Amino acid sequence: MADLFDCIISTKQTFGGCTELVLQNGALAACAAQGQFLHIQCGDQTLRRPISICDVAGDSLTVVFEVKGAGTEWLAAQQVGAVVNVLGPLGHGFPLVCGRILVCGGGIGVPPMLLTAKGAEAADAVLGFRTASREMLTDRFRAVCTDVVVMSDDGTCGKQGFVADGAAELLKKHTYAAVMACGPKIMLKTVAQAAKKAGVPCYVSMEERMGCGIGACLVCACKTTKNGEEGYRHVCKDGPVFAAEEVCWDD
Amino acid sequence: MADLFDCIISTKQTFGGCTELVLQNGALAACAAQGQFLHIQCGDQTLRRPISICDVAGDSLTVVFEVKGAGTEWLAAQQVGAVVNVLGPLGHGFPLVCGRILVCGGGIGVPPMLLTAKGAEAADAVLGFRTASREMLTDRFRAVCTDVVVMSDDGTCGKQGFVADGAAELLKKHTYAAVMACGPKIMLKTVAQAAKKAGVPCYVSMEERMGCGIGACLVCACKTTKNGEEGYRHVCKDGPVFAAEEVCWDD
Amino acid sequence: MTDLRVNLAGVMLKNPIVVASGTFGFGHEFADYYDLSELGAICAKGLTVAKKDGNPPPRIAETPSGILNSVGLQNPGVDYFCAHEMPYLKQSGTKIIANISGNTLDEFTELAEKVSAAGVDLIEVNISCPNVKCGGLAWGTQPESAAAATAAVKKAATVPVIVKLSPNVTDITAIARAVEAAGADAVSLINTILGMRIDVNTRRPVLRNNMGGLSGPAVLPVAVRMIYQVACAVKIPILGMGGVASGADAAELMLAGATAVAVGTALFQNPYAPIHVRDELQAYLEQHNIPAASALTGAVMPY
Amino acid sequence: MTDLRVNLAGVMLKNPIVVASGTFGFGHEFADYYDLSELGAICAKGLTVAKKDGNPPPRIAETPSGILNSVGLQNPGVDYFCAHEMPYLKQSGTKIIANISGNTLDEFTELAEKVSAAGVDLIEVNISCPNVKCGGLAWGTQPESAAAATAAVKKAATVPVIVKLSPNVTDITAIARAVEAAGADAVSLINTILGMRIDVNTRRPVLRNNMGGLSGPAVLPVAVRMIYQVACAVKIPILGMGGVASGADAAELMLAGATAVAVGTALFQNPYAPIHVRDELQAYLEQHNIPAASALTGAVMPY
Ligand SMILES: Cc1cc2nc3c(=O)[nH]c(=O)nc-3n(C[C@H](O)[C@H](O)[C@H](O)COP(=O)(O)OP(=O)(O)OC[C@H]3O[C@@H](n4cnc5c(N)ncnc54)[C@H](O)[C@@H]3O)c2cc1C
Ligand SMILES: Cc1cc2nc3c(=O)[nH]c(=O)nc-3n(C[C@H](O)[C@H](O)[C@H](O)COP(=O)(O)OP(=O)(O)OC[C@H]3O[C@@H](n4cnc5c(N)ncnc54)[C@H](O)[C@@H]3O)c2cc1C
Ligand SMILES: Cc1cc2nc3c(=O)[nH]c(=O)nc-3n(C[C@H](O)[C@H](O)[C@H](O)COP(=O)(O)O)c2cc1C
Ligand SMILES: Cc1cc2nc3c(=O)[nH]c(=O)nc-3n(C[C@H](O)[C@H](O)[C@H](O)COP(=O)(O)O)c2cc1C
Ligand code: FES
Ligand code: FES
Repeated sequence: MADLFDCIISTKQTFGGCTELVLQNGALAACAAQGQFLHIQCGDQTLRRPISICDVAGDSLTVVFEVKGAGTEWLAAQQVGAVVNVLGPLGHGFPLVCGRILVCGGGIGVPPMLLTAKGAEAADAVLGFRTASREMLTDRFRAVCTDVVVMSDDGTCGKQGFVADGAAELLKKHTYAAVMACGPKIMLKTVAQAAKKAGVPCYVSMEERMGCGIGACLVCACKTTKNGEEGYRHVCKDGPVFAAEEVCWDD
Repeated sequence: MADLFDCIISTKQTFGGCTELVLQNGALAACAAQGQFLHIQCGDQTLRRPISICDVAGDSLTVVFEVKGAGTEWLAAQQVGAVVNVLGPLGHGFPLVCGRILVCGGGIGVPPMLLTAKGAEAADAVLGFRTASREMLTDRFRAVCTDVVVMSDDGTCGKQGFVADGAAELLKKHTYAAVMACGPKIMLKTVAQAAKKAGVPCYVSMEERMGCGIGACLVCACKTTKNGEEGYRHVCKDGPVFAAEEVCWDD
Repeated sequence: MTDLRVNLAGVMLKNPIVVASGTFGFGHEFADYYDLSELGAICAKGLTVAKKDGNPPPRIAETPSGILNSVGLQNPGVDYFCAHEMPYLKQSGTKIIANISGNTLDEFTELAEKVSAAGVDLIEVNISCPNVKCGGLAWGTQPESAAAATAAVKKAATVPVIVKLSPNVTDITAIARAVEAAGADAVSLINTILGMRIDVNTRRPVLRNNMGGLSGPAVLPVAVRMIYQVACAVKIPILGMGGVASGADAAELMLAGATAVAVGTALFQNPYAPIHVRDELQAYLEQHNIPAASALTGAVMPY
Repeated sequence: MTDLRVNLAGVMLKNPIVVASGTFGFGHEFADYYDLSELGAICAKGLTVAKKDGNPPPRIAETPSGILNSVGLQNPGVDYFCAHEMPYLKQSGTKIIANISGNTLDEFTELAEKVSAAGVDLIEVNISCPNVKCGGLAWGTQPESAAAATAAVKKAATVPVIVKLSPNVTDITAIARAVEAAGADAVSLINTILGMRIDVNTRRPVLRNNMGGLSGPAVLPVAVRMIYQVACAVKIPILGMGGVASGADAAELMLAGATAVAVGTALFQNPYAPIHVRDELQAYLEQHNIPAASALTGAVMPY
């Protein structure tokens, strides 16, 4: 169950402009599920930072993140052996579905899709990057997916184009039980459109600034429609994963 | 001249309930004088912490301090090899006088008297501690002083009694050019009285909470009388060392 | 044995540590971490007559040692609260404070009646929310309107009434005296200080609502000052809050004049914060040989 | 080449970075660290007609991301300043702002005359010092008295007049509008927020004066909010301050509406702070291809 855990950093690498940390904590790893996130204390920042779980193996969890501001800068500066305090695993992740799924990741939205792909009966992946130097984790996706399509904005790796383009192509080729996506809002929206066109259920992982991370403070609002009623649900508890058709995209 | 300096901690020990750090910085060491202090950045505390210079040798400066709150706690947690940022050397220290001097230190006021004793033609010392487990640096004083009298509140080390008692005794035995003292205010006051009785000039190192450390913000006020006029002077710039007869003791 | 109990306007709390309105939801989320009966009281999320969606996101921004929020009183409405949240809260083993916000005096009356009937132990009247267009802060910046809201609630309430004061005023003692005269059984302070952050890269305010309320350790010295001022000005007890993150912080607010202390923003760094604050407060009392927490209230020795 | 110059009420500053009154003395101490001509302007320590000793120590307390001070306007008096400090400041190669504090309107007039005659470039009227018993904050909390002080200074001053506003008010725009109507050429904000700390071991306030003024990064979000509000309410330029510790902070205050920005408390951690802030601001402007610092003023895009 979600709780506070001290994790030791066991390995650290950088790739694709991101930092990967492997965190050791058996109790935490034991209850982590695909699409959930960790709320990480970064030095003495007033707020924790939400970072998705990229992978889980035995006693360890992997997170991959980009340095954006003071919090991620602190986290990226931690060395192997350091202890980081984590609240988690949090949130409502990607559903477990029967059958073949399509995972779509864009940029820093790529890492969380790895555990999701691994958990599926069968999976294909579309991974989008700005440019070749930002490409990451494609090997690990190839190890667990059947088809892996890499897209880039500038054509320097994989095919030039958007993730939704790649998704539309695969949706024509195969029959999927679901599409699961994480990335920039515009990517999620276009992937959701492609899935809808193909008549496949789509789940998307949303981002919003967070306070408590556990559903109590109501700051991480995301406008959704549920049972015909429009209103705010909360990324940290109701999400981060929502059914794409429930998300109000133009809010 | 005073400036900002990064210093590497080259050695660290604890004794008498205090932490001793030896800081490496040649430029800083080159301009440090007895009775001056360093304004040390302790982690991300809003304010620096003033700590007296205990000793200077070659490229290194020694500071000895007690953990009181968050700032000194941070400082005491730093390890050999860590870098601390120092503004200094600051303040107006003990004067250089010709002849034999008596240095008096009480508790955490003991360390700053070491460099002062070393700088004199000849020196005796009275060092006061609460109890035996707080005793410190007496060997180092013995190496540079003729008479070293240790006093303790509870008689567990040296003689039982106050620093002023020991000072009064030595003032009877020898002729001094000056008495120099650092310690709690009540000790400074009583030492100053003893010196006055003996007709010997006395200099005392005062403490006050500080902001800038360089004389600009006027927070570190100490009431003194100078040329007959009572008013606030500033511990960081006019002091920390003042002529004892100028200090308004009962303020 | 240290006696941690405190009497807040006639209601005995088993310890002085309360959780602040809006930072603890209706308690469910924290029950996964500890037994809610450990708390002195739970102050529930602010309620309005009708369900309220709150402001669009982003609703939170970080500031040095603090945060800004602009939730805007999102809540399911008082009826939902009474029907669906109170049954759970009632059996939580601690005292329940309802926090209510009206746009009109009639709404305050309605809210007070309904939460009283639902069995809350205390009512906190929010006349200080900076994040809503009508109501909220508008009530709390003038003695007259603050007194009017207090009187409306008092008339309808069957339990003691706490009025929550805003720090965004020239003279908080004037407001405190006005609500005391209007019958308030206690005051709570401080609500958040109005603030703003701008993202220098996008030139956009960080909050979609442009401004928001500042809370967290950054505001602690303002809370201490205002509690001290109000304690000197009124006789009714004070529920203190603003930046409390440790037992020492809680003791500081109590010394300034608070009878009990709420923990809010600190919950975002650590859901166990109120439990730690309580334990640290107890250790502080033991260390100083103070037999009862209540002895701290107003015990500062000013110069 | 980025143009860092800004025009503050008719006075051209070579860059927007000013040092805040009370945190820079009369400049001497910092001349050991850098050439004072690097600064946009120096705002000197607050002056009164007669020499003032200030409050007894301790005068400073630390708070989360901030400090409290209760210096209480210690200064050598305006005559000493004009005779002994102005000659030095005048040749420092930067603009000089005198900060003046009167107990009566006559004192404001006298102060304005004297510092004008001594050749300062601008006058800052302090109607917001929380640390003195008479004068100070008392002027700044009501539109009428704020306007009266402004008018008295304006009548006597031969240089542009900036009125320094207090954040300890319910509606800062009302005060800003009042001083604008009374002839102020600019406003500066924020002065310190009244706060207090208590030592839980001694039960004594940390400050001998019990209360003091809060400054430093903790107050930045309040400064941004008030600058934004005032910029929307008046046409005169704003000298912004409150918690600035980096070029991004300075840019944030400028986007909110400030023409120039003062650095105060940050000097206590680093005497080079204003130089670093200026360099970081310049780097920010270059990185965003903004040719002139003045383009930032009020350029926030509110929702
Ligand atoms: C559910 C979830 C999962 C995430 N997973 C990842 C991940 O796996 N890898 C990764 O690199 N990033 C991830 N992010 C984004 C990550 O949280 C932000 O990049 C990070 O919080 C920025 O912190 P900072 O201190 O570096 O930046 P600052 O801008 O200094 O942060 C200031 C405040 O804004 C918040 N904030 C800033 N950007 C975001 C954002 N995009 N989303 C939410 N809050 C933000 C911070 O948490 C902090 O409270 C995720 C966000 C969410 C909501
Ligand atoms: C000129 C001078 C020289 C000093 N030399 C030494 C020394 O060599 N060894 C040593 O152990 N101590 C020395 N002190 C005292 C030392 O500065 C304080 O113990 C230290 O600042 C406490 O910081 P803190 O964060 O641990 O405590 P906190 O109480 O958390 O500090 C809070 C604030 O109060 C200030 N403060 C607290 N106590 C004092 C104090 N006694 N004097 C001045 N400011 C204080 C801190 O600097 C800080 O700004 C000296 C003080 C002065 C003025
Ligand atoms: C996210 C958030 C939501 C809040 N919602 C309410 C509310 O609904 N009603 C209310 O009276 N105060 C509300 N507050 C104010 C807090 O109850 C408290 O007064 C304030 O945050 C100061 O305490 P703190 O610094 O410990 O958080 C809210 C504060 C936060 C941070
Ligand atoms: C020690 C100290 C002394 C101050 N003295 C004065 C003063 O004499 N006159 C004045 O108008 N403001 C004075 N101020 C207020 C500052 O000029 C400034 O408005 C405030 O500190 C906010 O800026 P900061 O957060 O950058 O320090 C003083 C502030 C401090 C910290
Ligand atoms: S972050 Fe608190 S409810 Fe989501
Ligand atoms: S600390 Fe600023 S004048 Fe002494």
